[in-house]
Amino acid sequence: MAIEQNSKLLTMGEAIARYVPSGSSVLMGAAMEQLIPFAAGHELIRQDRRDLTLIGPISDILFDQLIGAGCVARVEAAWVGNVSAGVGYNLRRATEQGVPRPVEMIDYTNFTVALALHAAALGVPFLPTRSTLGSDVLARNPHLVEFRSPVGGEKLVAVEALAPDVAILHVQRADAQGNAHAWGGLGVQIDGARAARRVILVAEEIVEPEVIASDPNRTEIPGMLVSAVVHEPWGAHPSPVQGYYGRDHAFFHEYHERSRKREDFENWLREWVLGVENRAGYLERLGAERRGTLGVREHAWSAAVDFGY
Amino acid sequence: MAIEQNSKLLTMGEAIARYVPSGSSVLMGAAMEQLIPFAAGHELIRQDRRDLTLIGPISDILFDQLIGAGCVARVEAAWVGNVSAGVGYNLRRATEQGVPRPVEMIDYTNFTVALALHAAALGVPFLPTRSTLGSDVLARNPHLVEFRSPVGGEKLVAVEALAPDVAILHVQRADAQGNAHAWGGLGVQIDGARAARRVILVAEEIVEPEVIASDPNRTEIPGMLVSAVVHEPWGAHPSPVQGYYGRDHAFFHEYHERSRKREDFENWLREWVLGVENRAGYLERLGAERRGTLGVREHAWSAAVDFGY
Amino acid sequence: MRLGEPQAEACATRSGFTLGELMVAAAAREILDGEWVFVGMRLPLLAFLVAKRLHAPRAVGLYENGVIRVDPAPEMLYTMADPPNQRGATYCGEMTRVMSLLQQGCVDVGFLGAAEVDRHGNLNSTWGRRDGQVVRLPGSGGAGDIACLAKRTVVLMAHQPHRLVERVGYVTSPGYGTGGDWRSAIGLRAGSGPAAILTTMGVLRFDETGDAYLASVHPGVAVGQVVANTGWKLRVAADLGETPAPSAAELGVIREFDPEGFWTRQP
Amino acid sequence: MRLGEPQAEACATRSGFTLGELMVAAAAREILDGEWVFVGMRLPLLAFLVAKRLHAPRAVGLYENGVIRVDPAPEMLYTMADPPNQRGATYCGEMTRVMSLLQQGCVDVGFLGAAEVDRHGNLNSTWGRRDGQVVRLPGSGGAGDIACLAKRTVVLMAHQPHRLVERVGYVTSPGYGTGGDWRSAIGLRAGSGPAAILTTMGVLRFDETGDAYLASVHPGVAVGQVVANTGWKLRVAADLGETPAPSAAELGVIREFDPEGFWTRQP
Repeated sequence: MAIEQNSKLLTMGEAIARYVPSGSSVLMGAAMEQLIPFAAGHELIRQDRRDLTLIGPISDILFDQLIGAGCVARVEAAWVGNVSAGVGYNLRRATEQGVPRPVEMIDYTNFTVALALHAAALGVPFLPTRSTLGSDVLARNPHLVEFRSPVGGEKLVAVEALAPDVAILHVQRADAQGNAHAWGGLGVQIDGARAARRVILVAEEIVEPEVIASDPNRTEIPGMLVSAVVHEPWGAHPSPVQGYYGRDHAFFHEYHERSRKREDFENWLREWVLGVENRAGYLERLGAERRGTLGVREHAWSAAVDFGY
Repeated sequence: MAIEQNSKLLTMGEAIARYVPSGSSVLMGAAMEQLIPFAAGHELIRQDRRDLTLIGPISDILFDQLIGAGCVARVEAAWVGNVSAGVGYNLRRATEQGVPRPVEMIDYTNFTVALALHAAALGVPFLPTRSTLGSDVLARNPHLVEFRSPVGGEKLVAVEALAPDVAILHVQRADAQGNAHAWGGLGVQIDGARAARRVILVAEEIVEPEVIASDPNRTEIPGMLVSAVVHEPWGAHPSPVQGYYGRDHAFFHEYHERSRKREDFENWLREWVLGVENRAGYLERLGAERRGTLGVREHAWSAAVDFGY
Repeated sequence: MRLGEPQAEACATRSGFTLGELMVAAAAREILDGEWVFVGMRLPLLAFLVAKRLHAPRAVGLYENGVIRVDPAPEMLYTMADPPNQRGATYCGEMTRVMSLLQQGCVDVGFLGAAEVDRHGNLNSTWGRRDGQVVRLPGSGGAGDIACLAKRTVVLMAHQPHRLVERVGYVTSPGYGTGGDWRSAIGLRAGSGPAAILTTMGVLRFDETGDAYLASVHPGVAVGQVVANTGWKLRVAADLGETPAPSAAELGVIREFDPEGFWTRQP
Repeated sequence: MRLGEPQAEACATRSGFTLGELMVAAAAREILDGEWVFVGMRLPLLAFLVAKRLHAPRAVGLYENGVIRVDPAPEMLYTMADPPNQRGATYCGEMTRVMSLLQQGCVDVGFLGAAEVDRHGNLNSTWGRRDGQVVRLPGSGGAGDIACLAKRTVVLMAHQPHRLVERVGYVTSPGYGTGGDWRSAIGLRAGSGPAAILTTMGVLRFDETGDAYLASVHPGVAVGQVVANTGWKLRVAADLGETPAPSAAELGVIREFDPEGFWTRQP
């Protein structure tokens, strides 16, 4: 496997154009409710990607938006909705009425999504678990198979390895080679980076390689696994990024109201996605004042560790 | 599972007396060639523990010393010897001649030790791997079982979960509750802490809880898993501790020469273990000058991250 | 994510507390001191805070996004990944590191919500049915994992006849299955399973066969009203009591952390 | 750990380099640019440095203690956990994170040593036999994993008749088993296996049936000497060559990092 030592920096438009064709399976929202790559999801919509398979434990409202925009053929996830406000109306319309198009649901639990990615990251065809025994998640998901343990003979579930075509992962900071530092709750992000065939890294900040290399224990996503690095400040809004901005709770509730009816959602989509050229346009629409209310009010720096000798 | 909020600080003597009876299975050397808990191993010898099962990927010379001291009935490991100097003579005498007592060897590879602990940490009876297929490690280790994958049908090896009675883990710093920060290569230390029934943590420094809590992503060993915390500076000598002291290569080579013959080893053991009361006595014998040559000459501090909001 | 919990209604009672507050207090009492708790979202977020402050100071909170907290977050949370829940945490990192403790059997109690529950405590939060139409719900999130792997679970639900049903149409999160020794027969740990269903009308518990019965009614709620709003013939405990009202101390903590009543719809 | 490699002897040659230096240079040439390399201990530690500096600047080094390095350590290493190998690393952390890349099939080449090797490249570093007595060796370390999971392996050995044997007494690290399609039949990836055995006398390679033959002899070594010191009837390549001597550039790097000749026993 060859690594490229030139810079991997691309614009979001270039990265999506180059690495996420229609029909791809895409892992997003890997860190759960923080670090959700909304900017990348919106670019997928603008570039009119079709027949995507979305993979993730939960996605907060990002998957609902992509489903409503008609980009999605299949969802392999544990949960799709609006974490603080309730259901995802686009998910309901797609699955109940086929609007704007039918979407196939392959239901997992959070842990079985995590284990499917962990299996791919470990390079084995499956991992065993006791979770989902007795459930219809197990009964209906073809990638979960009941079997007898070769050790001890007890009933277990085999979770088939899941290797997304591409993982789009938002992080706090990275160098131009894609060596990345992320912190806070990381959900399945680390295994996701190792499970996927390609990684598009989206970073709040691009820093000198020396900053990343000063703390290799935090470099859980090494650049050798990364195909493209996109510098996209505020690219995770309205989800939070620890140390950079908080969660824009109101935005989630506004979306909830404005996605209840199809027509209202189409207006929302035009306003926030189709009607802006890129993330800069989105941020302009969001406004500096609103961003100001979400910024860091009190820093809380980690204590350093010494790699000296 | 209850946690105790009082301090868990004990002396090494107290911790070994309380938590490691004869007959225990003990994980040590989990971080490979650094952070080896030599101080704890020497206390096991002084307290005359018998019939121990030693677990670890490799242990550098610590397992050889415990075997030579007659503490060990069984070794479940991937490698026992002297990393920079060669074989372990006490291992050879014990396995070839039963001197000072016979030791049963259950041979693993590094990765299968890691997976055995990872299985216990994950709470499943086994994990699958492709490693050891076709080897006599697989043929002779009863905890490695060939089977057919329930997904895809290929040949795989089931690595049985391995839960040590106690893991003795050396770290750079911890608070009195056992919330710990360790850095550098960590081998199987994180899974080891989660796989074991009890954890004895040995720390170079005891710090205020706020120092640890300032960086929860580095707290891979949370205090809720820890039974005892021992403050033992230089407790890993002659192995290195990143940011604290380097590897005392000469010590390993001296040991190599002085363990070649049984009688010489007995003298070595009296000099460095039985003839000193505790780690303070060992360090006094080692001398300030020798320690000075191993200390940090150039600090290399990690860049901070911001947990603020 | 464990959504589908009742949007606890803003029905102030004569006693000066809301139904949401009553449910939070009842949930808090399900947490014993020193226990490891899979906290979940919404009302249980507050219940954990109440328990920690009042009667379970040594409880540990586990969050499936990859967070463990011995000291609870200092602020109201909308999601478990809100920055106040990550700063100062005992651990932040991977979901698998937290879920593995659950699978080891270390987690004493987990809180769950759902769109439907049945008499054996099985939960549906995936595919519902309303007025003969299929309804797509958000899905399991971590609920199915907690239902399978925690020592015991506590369910929070709005009490409506179409939500408390004889048999759920889809088992997202297994309770006692079809009752009896179903859980151990299916491969789940013996002794695990739902401990209580806290509804907007009362508290249901389970007998040794895994069948639910009404253990207490909330203040001002009639037994007949509960039975009429349950989709199966609900048995009533011989020693049926009234769910204790939240104490002043409990209300104090709830209102300190949720002054706007976001989760409890305080009037 | 992959010990059991030859303590490369301090036999200075007429040409001004040691046998150890020759072997390091030969090992370095087995690393192609851009490859992911499981580096191992002793001579390969130096070989990786030579390759990175001279012909494989984009190679990546993986170390089973949980370290990955794009930029090699700036100093001589005695073990992979020496502080210079951890400071400034691309990644530090868990063994499993590194071994999982190996198991995924991402690692191009891994270096191995052993006490015994046989004609099919199977290695023994666990239970040996000398003068009719059982000898306990250190064991696999990571060698068995690398032998099973890397795309190809390179073995470094002292060339002695009791170490190059017809069939090893214990297979710690599988090579081509009994030859032919043994590896894929046993469940290992087709196309993987040993690429070369670099001994103190020459370089052995494998034909398509997985049987070793002598591909080159080191400067000053006679073919008959090699055959006589091999425990099976060793075939000799029709186009047998001489192992190229280390270049001045190769010697420069080796001596820069190991000025005392700790690993190469420079006279």
